[in-house]
Amino acid sequence: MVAMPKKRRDLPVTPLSYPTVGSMGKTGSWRTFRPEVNYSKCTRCVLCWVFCPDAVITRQEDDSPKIDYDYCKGCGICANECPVKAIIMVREEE
Amino acid sequence: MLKEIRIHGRGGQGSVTAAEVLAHAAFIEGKWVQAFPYFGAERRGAPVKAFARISSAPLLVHSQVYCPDYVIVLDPYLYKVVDVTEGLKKDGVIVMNTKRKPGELGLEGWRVATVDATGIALELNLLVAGLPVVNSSILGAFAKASGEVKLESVLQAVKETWSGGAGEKNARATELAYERVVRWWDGEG
Amino acid sequence: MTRMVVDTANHLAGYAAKAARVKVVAAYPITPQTTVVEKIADFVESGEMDAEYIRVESEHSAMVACIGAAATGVRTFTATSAQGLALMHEALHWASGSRLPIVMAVVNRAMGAPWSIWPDLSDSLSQRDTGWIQFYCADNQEVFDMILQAYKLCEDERVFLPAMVCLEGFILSHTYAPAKLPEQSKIDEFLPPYKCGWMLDVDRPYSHANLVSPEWYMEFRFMIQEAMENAKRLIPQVANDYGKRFGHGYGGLVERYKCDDADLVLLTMGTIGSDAKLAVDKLRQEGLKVGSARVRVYRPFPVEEIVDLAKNVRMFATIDRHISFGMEGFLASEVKASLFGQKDRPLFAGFIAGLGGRDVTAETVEKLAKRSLKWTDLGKVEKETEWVDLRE
Amino acid sequence: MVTMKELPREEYLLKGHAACAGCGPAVSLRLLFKALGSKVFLVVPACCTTVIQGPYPFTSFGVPLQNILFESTGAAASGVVAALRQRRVDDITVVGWAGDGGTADIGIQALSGAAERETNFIYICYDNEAYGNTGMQRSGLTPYGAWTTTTPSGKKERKKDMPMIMAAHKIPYVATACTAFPLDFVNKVRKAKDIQGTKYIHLLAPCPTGWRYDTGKTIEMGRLAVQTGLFVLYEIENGKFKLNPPSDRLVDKSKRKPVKEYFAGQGRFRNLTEDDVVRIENWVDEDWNEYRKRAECA
Repeated sequence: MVAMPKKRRDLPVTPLSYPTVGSMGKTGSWRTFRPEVNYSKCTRCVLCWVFCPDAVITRQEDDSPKIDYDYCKGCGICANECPVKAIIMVREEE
Repeated sequence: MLKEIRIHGRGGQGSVTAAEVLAHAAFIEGKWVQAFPYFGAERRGAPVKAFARISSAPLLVHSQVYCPDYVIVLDPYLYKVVDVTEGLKKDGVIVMNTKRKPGELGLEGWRVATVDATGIALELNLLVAGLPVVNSSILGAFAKASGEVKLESVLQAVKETWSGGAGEKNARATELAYERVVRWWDGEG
Repeated sequence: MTRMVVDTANHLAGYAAKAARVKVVAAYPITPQTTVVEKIADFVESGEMDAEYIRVESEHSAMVACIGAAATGVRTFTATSAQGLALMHEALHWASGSRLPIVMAVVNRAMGAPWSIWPDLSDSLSQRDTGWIQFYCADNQEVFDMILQAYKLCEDERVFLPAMVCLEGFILSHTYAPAKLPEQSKIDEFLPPYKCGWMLDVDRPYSHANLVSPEWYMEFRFMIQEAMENAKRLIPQVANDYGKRFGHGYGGLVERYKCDDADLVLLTMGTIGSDAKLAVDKLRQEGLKVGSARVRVYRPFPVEEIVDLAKNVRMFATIDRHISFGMEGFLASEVKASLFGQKDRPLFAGFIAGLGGRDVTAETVEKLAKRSLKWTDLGKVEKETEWVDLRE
Repeated sequence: MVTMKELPREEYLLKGHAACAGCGPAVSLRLLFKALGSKVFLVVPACCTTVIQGPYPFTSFGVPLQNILFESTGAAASGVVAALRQRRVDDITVVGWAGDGGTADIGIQALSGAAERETNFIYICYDNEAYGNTGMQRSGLTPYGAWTTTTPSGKKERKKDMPMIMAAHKIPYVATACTAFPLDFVNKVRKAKDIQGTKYIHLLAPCPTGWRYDTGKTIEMGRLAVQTGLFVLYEIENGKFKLNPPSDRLVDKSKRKPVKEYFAGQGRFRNLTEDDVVRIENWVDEDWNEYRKRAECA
């Protein structure tokens, strides 16, 4: 994790930015609908993982998807692309 | 002592190279030198000018040459369209590639040295793109007529500029011009 | 062994790039810069120079290719003139903001319209605020020396900025004159391998120059200003080091000539500063107390040197080969700004001369000096900005 | 040919980045790194990817990334490639990653120069058919009829044929790809990696923000673009043209879906008239005649 500079002397000579998970913060807060996986329907085809723009789906040991809700923006591509409709978009709870 | 030289030629005749070879020859003798073209676009065939300065002290001057001590004319017909005497010092010398005498060139009253550099080039078959090369030979004539540089220095500079056979041929032209130049004010003519 | 050569300033710029062991050259041809890159092309093709010469399709790309190469960890060089430099403008900011020590020869040429291929300083001076160090040369030797010194300075971690080494088109670029070339092994000792504050690296990946919010942008700008101040301090040191090693060489911020007891000091940049010495000698022979000072470094501007120079002088006159339309010559403005806080300021006159290649001779300078001396005696300047030899 | 499951699990576009929800280019960036791994220098001009990185001192990219001026991707890559060669480094792939404006409009000169110089790099134009980063203004790659903020009633001119412009440079590899066909894209990038010289990949990357469709439909839009024959998947390797699946099955017009299906799903085409649709259909037919001839020649 990159530390936020506090003083001028913390700065590099020119802006160099280091790889960070959450460079834009916890983008899960952007979501209106959340994808939910029905693991009994899931065929482990990994398409949801391939097409996720936000790299928030990881392939588990058995190739089933695991969604990181801290960063998932809720775009719905995974639900739209799932060939067996094992992912559905549900409204975020208040 | 500062000596300023102006060279008149046509684009493609190697006026700038002549100025550089001359400066190089003087440099070999330990002088401070400059050589530069008339600042502008050079076009093949059109009248062009180049300049050289030879000095015993470092050169601070960077302006163009307005009152030369010497004028070198590479082209025998140029005097008809260009005033080669412009700004030339009263006791200045004109070194010209021509078969004619000063009286036939309208240069009465000036110290004129002539040499048939074109003839030398044809004699030696010293041609580039079908045209006689006169810039190396005229410097031999200049060395003799002016006494500002030694023939050996010019020959060395010529050989450093053109390598191999071309260098030898150019150097031969320089030598021939040195031998054949006529200084009309010495009563040689 | 130091070697003497006779060659044009443009070719000497090529020799300097080779001597600096530049690894990537990216350039686009423009009169009167062309012979710089032709020389380098010869060196690269003959194998005398172990470098890549990228024959880019524009000056903008020339500067960006240098940025890409410098960011990938190698020493870079380019050269341009006038419109080419103007086309680079955007990338000049990117180079300094990226803190890459790129060195560029600027062969000064007047800006169009109308077309002009002749020299004045309007091309490089109008790049004043791009964060580039700017050196101005007065002869061929200085061009060679300053390119090497520029690398040494720019790659110092206290600086890490790019630099322009400016030389006037034709007056220097195409003028063949003697220069000393030091031995390569000694140059290598003076100028160690390329150093930069950062470079692209797969083992330590980062994004360079992504979006910086208002929270931090200003600090990065301040660091460039600090680097410029550091450069001002280091330029004389680099020059001293160079002089000691090679027994010759230009350096320093301002070159003073017979200024110690002078009533009038003529302030110049570039080759006019050389001809001004001839004028000063002539005037001194007439018993007139005139000196000249050539501003060699325009950015960072040598404010302290100007203040120091002003101490015992009754009058300053600047000769600008440039005009900032709607104001005056850049040198005039900078000199006056430098002196604003001083109590006893000398009288001041600014002359605009030599635009678009109009010749400025020692006689011209002498004439300006005499006019200025008249004003010195009067205690009053009759015309603060005057265009020299302007037709009625 | 790689399969979906064979794609590596490593991510070099890190989660929590700043792309819009449903961003086609973001999907494509993940695929790019799955094709190349981490030994990549990325050169990125002003474009959406500038923003996707997030602000200093953070970046969502796990590979070295040089941000560079809008019009200069080809030139910057030329410098990087030359420097790497001087440093005798030969295991790093240099990738120029630029949007449609940065490629076909302001950046075409630098790209053309780099290609003519046979610069050894992969250039990928991720085409979302407008200036997305500045809020969807028309570019030279915006298609006929599409709404943008600077063509409020729809663009009146056709899209430039950028991949064919690059093919005219006689570079060794030109290919088209689309976010909706990930394996095709990955295979093309991997193929390009092993070819010496300039490689150009034109990637259609749907953009929900600019094209005005639901964020979940990014892949669907890409698929329709190809299935209707509006966007064609092909590669030109050493001058040899080849249609790739599924475009290779679409020479026969009856196999192509009606273009209307593609337009209907996108708000940006809401101003298209029936005449416009007919005109576009005719253009598609003309284009396919050309593709058919090229495919037959090869």
